[in-house]
Amino acid sequence: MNALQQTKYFAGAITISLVVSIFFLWLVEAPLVDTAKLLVEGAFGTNQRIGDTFMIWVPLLLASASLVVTFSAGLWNIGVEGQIVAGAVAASFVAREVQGSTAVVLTLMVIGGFVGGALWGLLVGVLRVRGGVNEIFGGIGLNFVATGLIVYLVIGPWSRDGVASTGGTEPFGPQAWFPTIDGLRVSPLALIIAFVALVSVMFLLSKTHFGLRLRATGKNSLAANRFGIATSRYLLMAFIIGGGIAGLAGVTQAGAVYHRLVPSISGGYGFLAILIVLLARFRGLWVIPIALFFATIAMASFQWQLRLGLHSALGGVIQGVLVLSIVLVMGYQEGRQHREQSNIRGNTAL
Amino acid sequence: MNAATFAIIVASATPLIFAAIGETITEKAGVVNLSLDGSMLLSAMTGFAIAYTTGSVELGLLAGMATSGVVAFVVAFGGIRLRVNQIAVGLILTYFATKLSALLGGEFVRKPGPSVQKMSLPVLEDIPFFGEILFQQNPLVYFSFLLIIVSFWWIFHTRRGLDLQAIGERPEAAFARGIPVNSLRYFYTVLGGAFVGLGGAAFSLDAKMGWSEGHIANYGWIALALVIFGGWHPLRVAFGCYLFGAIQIVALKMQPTLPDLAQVLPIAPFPLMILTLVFLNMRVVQSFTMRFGGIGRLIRGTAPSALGESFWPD
Amino acid sequence: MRWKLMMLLLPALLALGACSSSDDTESALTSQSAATTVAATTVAAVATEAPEPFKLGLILVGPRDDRGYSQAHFEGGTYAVEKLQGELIVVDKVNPADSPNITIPQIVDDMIDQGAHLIIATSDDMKDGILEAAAAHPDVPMIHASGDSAWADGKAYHAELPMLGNFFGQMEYGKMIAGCAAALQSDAGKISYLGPLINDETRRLVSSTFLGARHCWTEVLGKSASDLSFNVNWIGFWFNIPGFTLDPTVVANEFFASGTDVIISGIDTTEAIVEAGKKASAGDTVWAIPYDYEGACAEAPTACLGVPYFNWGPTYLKNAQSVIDGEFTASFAWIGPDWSDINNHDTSTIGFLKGDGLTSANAEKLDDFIASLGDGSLNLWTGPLNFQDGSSFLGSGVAATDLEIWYMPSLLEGMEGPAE
Amino acid sequence: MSLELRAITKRFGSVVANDTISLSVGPGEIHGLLGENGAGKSTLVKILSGFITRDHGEIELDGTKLHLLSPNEAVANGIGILHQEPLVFLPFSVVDNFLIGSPKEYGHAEAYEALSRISEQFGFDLNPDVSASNLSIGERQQLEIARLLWLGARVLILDEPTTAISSTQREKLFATIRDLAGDGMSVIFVSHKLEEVQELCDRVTILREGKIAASVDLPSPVEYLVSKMFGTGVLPQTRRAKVNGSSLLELVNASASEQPGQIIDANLAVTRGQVIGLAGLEGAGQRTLLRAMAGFVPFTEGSFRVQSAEISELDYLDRLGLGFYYLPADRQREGLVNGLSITEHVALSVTDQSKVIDWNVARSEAARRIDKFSIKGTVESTPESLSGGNQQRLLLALMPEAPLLLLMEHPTRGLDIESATWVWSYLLTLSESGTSIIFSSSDLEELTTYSDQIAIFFSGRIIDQVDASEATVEELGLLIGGVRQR
Repeated sequence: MNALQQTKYFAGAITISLVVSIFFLWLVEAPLVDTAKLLVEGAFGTNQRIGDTFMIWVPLLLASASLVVTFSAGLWNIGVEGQIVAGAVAASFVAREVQGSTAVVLTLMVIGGFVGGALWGLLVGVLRVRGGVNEIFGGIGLNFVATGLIVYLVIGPWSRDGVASTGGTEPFGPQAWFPTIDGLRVSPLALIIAFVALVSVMFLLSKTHFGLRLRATGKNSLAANRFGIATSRYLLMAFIIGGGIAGLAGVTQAGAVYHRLVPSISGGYGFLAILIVLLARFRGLWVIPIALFFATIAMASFQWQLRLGLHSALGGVIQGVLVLSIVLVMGYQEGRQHREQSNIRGNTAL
Repeated sequence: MNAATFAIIVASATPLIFAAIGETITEKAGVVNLSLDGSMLLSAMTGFAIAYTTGSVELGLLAGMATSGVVAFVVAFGGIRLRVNQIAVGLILTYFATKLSALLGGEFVRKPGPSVQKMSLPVLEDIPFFGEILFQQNPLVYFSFLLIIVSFWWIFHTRRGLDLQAIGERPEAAFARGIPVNSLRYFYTVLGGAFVGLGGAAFSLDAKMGWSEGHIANYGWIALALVIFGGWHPLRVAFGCYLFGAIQIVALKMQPTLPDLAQVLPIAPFPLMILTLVFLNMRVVQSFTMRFGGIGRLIRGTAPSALGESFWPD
Repeated sequence: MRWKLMMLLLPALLALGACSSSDDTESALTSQSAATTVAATTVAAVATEAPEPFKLGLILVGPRDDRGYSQAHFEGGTYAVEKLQGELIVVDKVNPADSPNITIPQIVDDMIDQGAHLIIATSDDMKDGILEAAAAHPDVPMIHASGDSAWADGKAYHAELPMLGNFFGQMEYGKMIAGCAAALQSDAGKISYLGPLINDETRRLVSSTFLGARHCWTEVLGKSASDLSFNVNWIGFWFNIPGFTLDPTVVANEFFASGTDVIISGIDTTEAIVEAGKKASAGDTVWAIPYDYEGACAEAPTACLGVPYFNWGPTYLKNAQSVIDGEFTASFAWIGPDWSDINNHDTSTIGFLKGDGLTSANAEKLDDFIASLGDGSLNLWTGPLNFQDGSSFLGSGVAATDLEIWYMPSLLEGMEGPAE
Repeated sequence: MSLELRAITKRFGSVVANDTISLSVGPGEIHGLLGENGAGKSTLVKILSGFITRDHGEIELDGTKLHLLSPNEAVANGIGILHQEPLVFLPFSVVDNFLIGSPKEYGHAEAYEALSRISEQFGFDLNPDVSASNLSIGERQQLEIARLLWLGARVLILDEPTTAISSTQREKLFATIRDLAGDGMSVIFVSHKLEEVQELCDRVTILREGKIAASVDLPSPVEYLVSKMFGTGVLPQTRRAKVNGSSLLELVNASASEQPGQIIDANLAVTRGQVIGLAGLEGAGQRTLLRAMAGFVPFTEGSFRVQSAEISELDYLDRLGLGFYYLPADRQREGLVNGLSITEHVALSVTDQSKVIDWNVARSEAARRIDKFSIKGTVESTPESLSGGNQQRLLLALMPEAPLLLLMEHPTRGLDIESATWVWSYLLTLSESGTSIIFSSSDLEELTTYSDQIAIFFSGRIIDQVDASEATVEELGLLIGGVRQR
């Protein structure tokens, strides 16, 4: 009965978001049919576009995988943006400083990016566990600090000769570019990294003792402690793993997309991934199609702008409508369920 | 720095003060409205659009207030009635409102429109030095002074203010004492949201006239950080706003000598917020500030205990 | 547009009651850019004869309606396709902050998909991307405006890209005129320059501004060079990106607070003139000189001393025509004004439109200055000129070469502000 | 004033928290409401405070029927409740606390005046300007009482007011209560402390499992009251052989304190396989002892040795490694993780060194334990879907096979008879195989039936230790009530 009810609510939420989205399309005078057609064509119309869609998919998958880890531990890791940036900075450092074959440089970039993101995540974790700074505000703060760091590097020590611009650094040498398949821009290596990361996260959480303990900590840290789990250590581990995976998104952004360090290297994907994970209700498997859908909308937004002259923010509005209606409606459904349960237990406030 | 520079600091901090004090009021009631950056943008857009269309700055400001008031209502409705996590709703609304402001504001980008006019206050403006800083400004700036004082007075020196603090501190106890917790939370969330919206509109109609995408320059996030830096105390929050304005000016002045660092200084509120929290959470500091009453509270600046937690009496 | 409906959406109107004002108060200030509010990218035209009209792809760094650099390009493109009865394909806001998931090669691919015959990347920031795209499509005509990849004598010549051309306007003249106008009108002799990022281009432009200002301050007004203060602050990018750049509004305000009475803008957007207008309407005697876009003074006409602007139309048209004629090859063009009438829309790439703020006496002096630039009697890039650090740039009587100007390595003596 | 409750009934799901509770309190009467935790006292208090609404029943104050749909209404009708944790807002000053929530439009001046007037009347020493966080619990209660009187309370209900206050403060509180009753106020004194009810109240109503077990005038014999408060006779009488195991652990002159609760100067020796019951009224120290032995509360004094090794410095995780195990009373909050299935709980509990879980093994292990422990559920069931009995079985199922020492709070509280019987037969098997068990209980029969030794707690001290085979329920009741007889 519960599942049926849930499905009913879910269908309702989808309907609401569709209606509202169509209203917005109508408002900006978007031709509905063409808009819908371009949604598919824009993302999958040509091989090149499929490749480009996958290119957006990669950081979304990575950032979402990162968030699945931290959310499982009961943490609101809004600092994911900063962890992406830290990963990109570390990878850029490798790309700029290390001479060697592509294999060596890329391997070091991946390792460096993971470590960079992990350290940045750990900082949020330590602030939370030892400094008493809630991870939400610590995370937001460190996002901006990371941006400050990248701006400083780009305009200062890593600036181009004679140039002081926040536009970005000099492109990396070719050994630091992720290899691509002929004619496409997407790097299969980046896709592989993203999938390996996501699958590892799903494996970690569902198949390992570590993951189970992490989830127990997230759901009820007091009871988890009674099972002999050193909960604060697990929280820190969640930040390290989550941060590291977010850092990988920074690596692919720097090494496979921009081929240089730019201040907006995270592309807002961390923030978008929060919406994806909320929509996926923190389940790794659901992240895959939802992230793909979000990538599709991002690609379509570009085509809508290019071919229909629609505003580039349209896609974002539709994403927002979708997530807002689903989270509100499903939250309401869950709240009701919760209330019924709390009544059963006679568990009242005071 | 001369008086004119201080006057700029005061003027440029004004939108931030509306937003940060608005959020302070909301958070005092125990609700966290994380949508600030988005709702300020949306308010900046509607405020400008309405003022541009009607030619009335006043209507624009009201429209801005109403816009963020509605966004705040969604946060409250989601958090209180629908029992959805306030953080989640806030983050989603941030994204949604940001994109919506860009989409709907497309037609108003960089159009010259009406703005709040300067209005020096007679007599007061002639006070040496301070007259120029404080009283050769515009009505919005004066209103921000008023808001700082009134919100401080309301929160800490009135009966209703006590109730406000009580529902953010121990909602179940407040409820047991007969305070309608959730109704008041709705009220203060929307009220705080309206001030946030005024901050947005103050941007597009005064501090940075006109509308363009991302117009409010992260001020929503900065306001959120300043609420924490300010320890949920209107006076300290306001101080934080002015400090931020001053840091920006310092950044400019530093550019010739330390150009790299100057570029980075605008993010200063965030590390400041974090360091402040870490500092105040240190045991030594806590026990030290506990010894002082009002001053201690000003320094200590603890979050309302029930911040972000929904209260369900049944 | 259904924007009145949009208003209904806005809770604002819930508070205000019904919206009374139904007529669109499109002001005179904005009427000239009606196209900018139209979202459709296809600007022209009735394709009567040619089955396939000429398609021009235009990549803009900022919004097409930024009242600055990007709008100037957009209108240049519009001009060209109207003349050719062609189509314009525009992607704007192409910068990592606004469009994180779009890269230049991606846009170029798509424009080629759509049948673009010529693609113009308009910003310095697009250098790496357009080089990558040109390498991927070596036979598609492309132009990187402001770049130097096709300049055989330049430092970054890419001989292997035969279809990637460059052009740029000699804005140095526009800037000299702007500098002169500022010096003529300034009472305090305190001129501040709101700079974007620091590179060769911006160094030579700000230096030109300084040369114009110093010339008119000392030679036209006969004042002492030491009484003229010329100060530069850089925001870090071509326009404001919150969090990444300094806020130009704050910078402009601080300029005024520290005694500046004329701000010359070097950034793509209009913050300087907006702030000057605000100050002026509050009774202060301050002015600003915006940049890039002919209509920029409209933001605050009385506070505007004039605007040096790009009139890209003729250049676009010429290049488009050469593509149509099959004659396009990569070339480097650094195009000066049409001195016979710098404000001729059909001939002059660089223009200067005097603003309402300039007194008529000063306007006359400025005309004389422009004339002397035009007839070659005055070359401000002539020695003796020293760099900021006192080292010699040009010996006495030596005129700078194009290379020396283009790759301006530092700022000039007498200017304050960082050079790199 | 007189308060009359008629057949108040409140259900939470299948649990009847208040089953047709009727009582009346006349003017000047101090009426005790006595019962163990979970007897239904706090539900009744919440109904009277308007916090929750009753399903059935009537409330009358001086002959007027009250709806009491909200706390507001309760306050307005003159029902004043002193909650167990006083409704004080710690960051605020005393006078601000005095004002919060007041429906009156008084300003600070009136508040100062009223506070000092009431303080003087009852001999309270409340500085209006200090922060409430500086007040002791007793002073916070005084503040609350003053506030309730100021608001015009006609009936005063005190919910467990003595839990966290010193004896001098308690004397002061009782004096105040007597003064108020002397003025004609109706008072309901809710407590699980028998001796206090005896000392203070004119009449007592005893609740057990949501029902009225007795309602008598005081004084009344202690053993009668205890027998009404505590359950008896639900468990089978399975006397067990006395064990003579080797010495396992020793607690010498140990003290510890937490909020709330303390133990002072406790001595306890446990041998292998021994079962020790901790008897006492709620809050007398049994819980603190169990938590201190488990490692959640540090010993401030004394020594705690296991097989002669001093372990008082070790924390919970270390002691877990030694073979200690702790089962809390609040099984859902502290014991089980809602949202995780039984299989996942099983996987969580195994001290398997491998990194990867073999879910097939875990599932079959879970199925085995479900079977062995007769849990009504599947391997996919989550704790929140299980009944209390099955939750307790699950907790036992998750325990390592043979712990060295099992510390357990209320092994059978809230359990049906079948589960309770099952639990004890399992625990006794454990003890026979060498596990020592220390448990607390408020069921005297349970204590005498299953323990080898019973330690009796009173006010934080172990006042006596008796051989269970020689103890009777009646004797135990007297000892718990603080009446020394032996």
